[in-house]
Amino acid sequence: MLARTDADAVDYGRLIEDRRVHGSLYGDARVFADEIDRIFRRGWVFVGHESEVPAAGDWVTRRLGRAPVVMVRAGDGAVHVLANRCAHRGTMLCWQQRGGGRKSFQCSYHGWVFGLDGRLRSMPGRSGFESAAGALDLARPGQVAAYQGFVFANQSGDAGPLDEHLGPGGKMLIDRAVELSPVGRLALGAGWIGQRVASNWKMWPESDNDGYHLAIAHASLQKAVPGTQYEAALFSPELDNTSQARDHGRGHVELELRCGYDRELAWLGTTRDKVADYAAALERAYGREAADRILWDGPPHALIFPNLFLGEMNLAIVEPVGPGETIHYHTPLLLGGVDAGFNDRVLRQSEAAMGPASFFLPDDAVIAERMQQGLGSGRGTTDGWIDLSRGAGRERRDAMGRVGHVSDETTNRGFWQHYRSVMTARA
Amino acid sequence: MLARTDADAVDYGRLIEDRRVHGSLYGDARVFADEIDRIFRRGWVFVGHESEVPAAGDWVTRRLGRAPVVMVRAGDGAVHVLANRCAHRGTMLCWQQRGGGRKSFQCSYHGWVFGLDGRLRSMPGRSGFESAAGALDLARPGQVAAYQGFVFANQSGDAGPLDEHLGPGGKMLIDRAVELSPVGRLALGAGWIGQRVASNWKMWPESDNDGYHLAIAHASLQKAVPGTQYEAALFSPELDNTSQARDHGRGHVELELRCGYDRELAWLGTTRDKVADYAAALERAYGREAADRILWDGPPHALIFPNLFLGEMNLAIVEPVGPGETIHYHTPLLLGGVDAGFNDRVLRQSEAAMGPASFFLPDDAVIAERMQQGLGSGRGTTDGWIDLSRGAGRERRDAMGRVGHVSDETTNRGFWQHYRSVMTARA
Amino acid sequence: MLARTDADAVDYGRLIEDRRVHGSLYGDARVFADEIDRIFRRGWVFVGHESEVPAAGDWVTRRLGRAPVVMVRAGDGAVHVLANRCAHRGTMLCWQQRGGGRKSFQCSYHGWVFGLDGRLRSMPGRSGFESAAGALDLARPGQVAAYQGFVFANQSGDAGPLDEHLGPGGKMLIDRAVELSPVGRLALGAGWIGQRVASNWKMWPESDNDGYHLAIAHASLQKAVPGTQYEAALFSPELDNTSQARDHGRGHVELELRCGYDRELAWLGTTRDKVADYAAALERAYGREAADRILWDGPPHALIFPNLFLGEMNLAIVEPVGPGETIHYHTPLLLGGVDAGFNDRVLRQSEAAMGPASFFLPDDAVIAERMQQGLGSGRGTTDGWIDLSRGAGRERRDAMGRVGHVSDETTNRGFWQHYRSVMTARA
Amino acid sequence: MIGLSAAERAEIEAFIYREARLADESDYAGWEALVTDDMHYWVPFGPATYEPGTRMSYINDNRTRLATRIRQLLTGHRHAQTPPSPMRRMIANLELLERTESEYELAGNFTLYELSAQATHELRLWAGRATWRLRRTPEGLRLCRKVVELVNATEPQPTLAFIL
Amino acid sequence: MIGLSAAERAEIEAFIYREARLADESDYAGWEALVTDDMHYWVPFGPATYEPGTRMSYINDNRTRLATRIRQLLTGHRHAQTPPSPMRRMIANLELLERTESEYELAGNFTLYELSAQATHELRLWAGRATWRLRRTPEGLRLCRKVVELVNATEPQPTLAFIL
Amino acid sequence: MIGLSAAERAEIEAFIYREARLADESDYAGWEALVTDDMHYWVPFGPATYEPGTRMSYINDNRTRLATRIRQLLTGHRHAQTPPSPMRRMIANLELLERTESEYELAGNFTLYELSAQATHELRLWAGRATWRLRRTPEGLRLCRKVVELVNATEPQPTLAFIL
Ligand code: FES
Ligand code: FES
Ligand code: FES
Ligand SMILES: [Fe+3]
Ligand SMILES: [Fe+3]
Ligand SMILES: [Fe+3]
Repeated sequence: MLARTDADAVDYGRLIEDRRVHGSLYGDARVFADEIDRIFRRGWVFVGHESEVPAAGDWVTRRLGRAPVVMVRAGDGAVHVLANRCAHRGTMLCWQQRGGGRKSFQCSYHGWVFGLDGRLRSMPGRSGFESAAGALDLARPGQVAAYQGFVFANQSGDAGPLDEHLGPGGKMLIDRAVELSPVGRLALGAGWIGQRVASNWKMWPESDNDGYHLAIAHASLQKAVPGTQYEAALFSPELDNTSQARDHGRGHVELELRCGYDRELAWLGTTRDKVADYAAALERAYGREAADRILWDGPPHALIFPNLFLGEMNLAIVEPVGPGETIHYHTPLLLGGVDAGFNDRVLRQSEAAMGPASFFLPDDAVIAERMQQGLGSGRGTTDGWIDLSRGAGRERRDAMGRVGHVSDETTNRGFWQHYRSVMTARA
Repeated sequence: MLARTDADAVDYGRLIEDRRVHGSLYGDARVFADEIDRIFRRGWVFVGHESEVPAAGDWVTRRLGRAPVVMVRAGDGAVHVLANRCAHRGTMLCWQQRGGGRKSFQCSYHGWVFGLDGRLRSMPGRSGFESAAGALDLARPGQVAAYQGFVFANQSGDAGPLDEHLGPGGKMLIDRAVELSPVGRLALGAGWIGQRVASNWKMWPESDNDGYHLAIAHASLQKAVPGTQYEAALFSPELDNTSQARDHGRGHVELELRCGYDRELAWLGTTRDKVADYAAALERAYGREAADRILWDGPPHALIFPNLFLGEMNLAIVEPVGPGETIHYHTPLLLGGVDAGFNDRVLRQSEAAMGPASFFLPDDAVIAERMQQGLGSGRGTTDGWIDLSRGAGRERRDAMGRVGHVSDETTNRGFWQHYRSVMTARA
Repeated sequence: MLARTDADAVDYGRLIEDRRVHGSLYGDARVFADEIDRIFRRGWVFVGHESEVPAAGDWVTRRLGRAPVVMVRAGDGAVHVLANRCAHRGTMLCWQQRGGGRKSFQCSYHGWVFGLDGRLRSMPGRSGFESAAGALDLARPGQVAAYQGFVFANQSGDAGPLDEHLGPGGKMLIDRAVELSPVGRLALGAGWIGQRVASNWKMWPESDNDGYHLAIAHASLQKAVPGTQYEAALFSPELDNTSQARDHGRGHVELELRCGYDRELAWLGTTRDKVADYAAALERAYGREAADRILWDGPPHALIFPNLFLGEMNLAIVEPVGPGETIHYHTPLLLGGVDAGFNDRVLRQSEAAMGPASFFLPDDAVIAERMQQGLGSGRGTTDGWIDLSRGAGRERRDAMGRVGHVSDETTNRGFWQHYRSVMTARA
Repeated sequence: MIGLSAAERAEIEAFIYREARLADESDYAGWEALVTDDMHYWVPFGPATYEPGTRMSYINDNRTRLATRIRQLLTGHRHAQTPPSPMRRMIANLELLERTESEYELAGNFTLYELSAQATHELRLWAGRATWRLRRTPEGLRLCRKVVELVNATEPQPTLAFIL
Repeated sequence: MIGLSAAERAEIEAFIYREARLADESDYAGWEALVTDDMHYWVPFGPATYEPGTRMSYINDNRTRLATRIRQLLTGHRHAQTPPSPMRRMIANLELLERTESEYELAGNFTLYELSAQATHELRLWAGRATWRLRRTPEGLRLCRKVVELVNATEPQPTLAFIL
Repeated sequence: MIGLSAAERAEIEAFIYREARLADESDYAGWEALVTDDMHYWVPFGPATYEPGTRMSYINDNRTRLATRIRQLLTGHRHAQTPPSPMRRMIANLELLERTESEYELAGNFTLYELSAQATHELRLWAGRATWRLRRTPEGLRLCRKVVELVNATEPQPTLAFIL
């Protein structure tokens, strides 16, 4: 809304080449402001999953970029995404991560009451107001839509249909996560753990989907816990490893581990006899063949651009805070229609894999911080370029998009090419 | 002084409408810089009251916007406002809140000595200097003037006379504060308590003069301490309440509580027999009728634009620190010519009403912080508008200006319209 | 690299006059960014001394402006200055102050290995890469050169020869430091102590070379430790004092204390009989006359523009962190070819003179912070000018440049005039 | 502490830690049960070297005002403590200043960590020196005076709507 | 602490301070020698008022996972602790919560200073309440349960790759 | 502390807390009266694992230099401590490291809060480990060595013109 000419506009076309990008994109305040506007305000971003608010009156708070919203289930079962900002004078309405049992939201400043659908219900001293009904309801993003319970929003309202944003690749990835449930439902009720990192947000779409760093960055895990699912699919030597890196287009990228697994249920670190009930439920639901496939394939390891990481049995949200500050939130991918023991196992695995005290993410976080430091923390300048060329020459295309070796930067290139198209198209 | 074109100028005319203002005005760094320049450097701001420096050599430090000054009483009794910055190399001269007994200010870097009138008195190694006398005196604001002991300054020197800035409304408000003293003098010696708040400074002119929020924002006070002065004048239901909101023009706005009081001395939470000496002194000084009026009316509850809050038996200063950081200072309105018991009572009331641990201000502060969070803390962007329409339709004009119901946003509209005129006129 | 027009360019020619400079130059974020670019990126800056990395595999980390580099000695004895940033994705390679025993640098992200000369040696999964050899070596500054073991670098590569930057004055100053060693070698192995100061970096070139502040700013030292070397050369009254302030051009300025000393070895606070071995070694090396001169003159007290302070028996580096934040590092000027007792004495003196807990620097630091506060901490604005006129009228020229009384601002004027020429020429 | 038996020391420490824990957990009813009817609670502006009431203090509560403070907190509408701040206090360097027949006066330094959960979600740090005056009553030890001198008491403070 | 003899108190304090010092100095082998085979180490998200495993915790280590954690730290390749963070812990307000024939349960508040030496070089501050359950074994006191509730446990945390 | 009688413990704690209080209140004359003639005061750069004097330390005061330091502070012209910083120290986790016939060596962790009242008005936090060597003299306990290892001693420090 503030007037701004383009005198000091950033030339994204020049800073992002096919095989390298400029380091200044990670630390500059103007770039960050542009991203918040062009990607997080004018594009689709993931908000939350409907199963996080199972009952009427349940709510969670989130950010669309930096703009605070609340996702809430109304009495009629509808899930709304509302500005977390009173329609009167802007006071934040909900200041906790989550809650439940609400019939309405009351503002602490002058006591206006809003329904769970955002409608202004009442205000003290009604006679002082003349505004038309509806003019003082809570603001909401221009577009809100859900796919398989995954709620996305776009603030500006002109980002085109969600279906187009997800594309066949994005939907397929989400489908693969949901299909792990014999009843086709997720049940994300275990809460989100946040990790604060002194790096730019883009380190996370990158490293979450980087198949090249495992053997070095996570060497301590490999040594301390030999025999994880990643042994064959990610740790094994380049030329033995049959996992793939995929660019599904629109910024959605994947490390396709299922082609690298050496056994079924590798992704859960278990065997069929240990989760016999689950396997049986899948078979009942989908038939033997599909169940076998699901038990082999497991969940996707993929980015839904820009902020949702389908991290195998975790979901993660990347929240940009500032040019050099990001929060990486995750929750275990708990499933509907499975026995409690199965979900316990997922939760235990999630505690081990992600979060500030886990066995994986701390190393990624420190490396992201080192990368931020290396590139200049926003206070200085750098002339460095970031190389993205790995595997560019051996990449191929198939029906789903571009595909490379799992250790290739096909994923990063996919991310950056979409980033470039968004940042230049919405200039 | 730094060259700056208007390529990225903010269009204040567009962001401030009569009945609403844009939320970005509370968090943007450029807006804050403009305010520091146009309001706090090129306009009149309150510095302090002469009674804070009763004796020669007494001094207090303040900020004009962000520029540090010292207000000091010289040996001849004159009160000076001086740049708190050595004329040689800029070293701050006084780094405490207040002090006394000074004959001069000596700089800690090279030892230059300045008189309490800012004149350079001496320097080590005089022979190294050739500058003309006076060229190296302490800088001072372009204009300094006092009204009833209230000292105001304008840095740029071209803000017109103070008399014009205060206008009849501003002077009347100050007169009403001073007239509480039987001898027409204030004695502000109890010190200032500062509260640091993570909000923009404008939340404070707004909320300090908002008659609509009491019953909700201060509900806990109403419950814990029933029967305060605010019961009739502010807490009572909209249509029973006869207090008024006033716009005196030039940004000076008032909640006129005297028309809502249901008894005399409500503003002191007491009755005439408890302060018989004070009442008698008033009567002696002003006559019976005037004394009765004063005992009923009590002190003003008003803003002198931009930074002085006449907060009933308190004075408050709003100090902008950054787009999302403000300090709210207050001191009790101690009176000259009254018995010590009276001023003790005022001080006790002040400890209860204002400051970080008081019964009122903490709730306002947390709400201001929620408002800042809701509007975006300067790191993000918001598309939200702030509604200011309450009572716009039932407002009327009288000889003193616009007047509305005490719960109406007449005060906020008055603030913002003046803000708009200043921010656009001094662009 | 980020596009930037000059719409909001700062007019340095106007803000820097011959006898005064504008206070806004100390706190403005744009000025700081310009300095990082024009002075610290496009000019020569001091990196470190070769004797800090005596053995192959020894390294220290530094900043060129804000850009992290590592200075390392390779197996062939060559000293390299390399970007401390992996050539792949920018991850910082060394995150400690110093270390040794390295054969190579391995990146923690994907494991690339770089030689001590910055050449890419190996990477996991080599078959994924097609880049030409050399394209993925560590970046290095455009120019790196050493004079007497003092290593300087220029990032942009177009700053002309180091020889020209140092000029005869800079080289003479360095020569005088080195010549203190009977073998003409320094041995800077005692480590650097850093002091973090809430001031702009320019307070340090100024105050480190300000001969006017001693008697006031360091009065406590003079009282607590009467009879130091500074008694005659700096503390004594203006007209008794024969020390000189010098501007050698190119921003290199000096307090020439040797002409003010009242005895030989004043600079070491000792007498010849206490350091007989050292005196004898000098005599053996340089002959009696030269040794006598060295024992009288002692080390230089001078700035090598912009960041190296030859602080008598200390070396100091000024590291700009932000407009209002600086680190002042120092290490004792330990000499090669002297007995251990001599260097112990130098180290003990250094602990007393510099660093956060020393007898001198804390007072300078607090004064620098007061200066920053007086001028406005970057959040506000100031209209103040800084006076630099002292002694301008009695200054003279000799073969080495301009020379004034030690208490005159000849040094500051020299610094600022060079600053102005750099800031305007590289606009 | 010199001047106290081991049992007294244990008793006094237990009392002070309990008082701190109740404050940590915003258990105001429990906390109030520990204080006497003539309790004085003072948080001066700067060092406690002036007479309270002669110039401004952050807090200068006689028993009545302290009761009001707690009553306000317990209304459930004190926005500045909605929700109550999670807090933890650390008490160290306890010294016995005075003992009389029935009272002990102790001083020590403290740190208080507060998560400002109402809006900013910052972790705030409050630090300084506290003086406790304890009285031996038939119900056990009770607190009759508490003075809290913040290290930075001369600087503007953030919201302080709880009991230090 | 009330309920303990002076000797018990000294012994327990010494144990707890020793545990803290070993953790401060990243002496994981030494630290691990202090714990029992059924050790449970829990860092809940928010207060420890839920059953671990029913929702996400920062850490919820049974003995096996704790061993893995230490094994990972000792590989020498744990980047998040390369180099190990210099740390110092402060423990205060110790209270005895329970004692049985063979076990003591204590709680106290703590501060932990950590220099994040791996990248940002910030001094980080961790604060909260810790509960220790100690068991008397033939080898002396051993730690069988440690629960650490961070004051700001509901907020996003920086990397926590060491043992609290 | 194990190895000390309750009375010794009380005496030593009282000494250490008193030393801290005198330092807190910038009572340098009082503080200096607590130290021996051979006092050594050391604030190393990094851990105290090197010989002082062999590389740079923040402070490495023999008794003479310590006297100079105090003399400078007492001149009234030490700008870096004008006015003196309000301070409060917290000492915790005290352990007895060694006792000889006449000396005790103790170590503990500390936090020091300092209001930098001279210019920036920040609340600064200093934290680390301190080692005290106390000697029993005819005048009572005296401090003959103090070593202060800051947690972040390898990082640039703000002005440190007082005694830690
Ligand atoms: S701001 Fe929400 S009711 Fe006024
Ligand atoms: S700066 Fe004040 S005397 Fe020089
Ligand atoms: S970033 Fe260094 S190896 Fe990839
Ligand atoms: Fe990873
Ligand atoms: Fe209010
Ligand atoms: Fe100096």
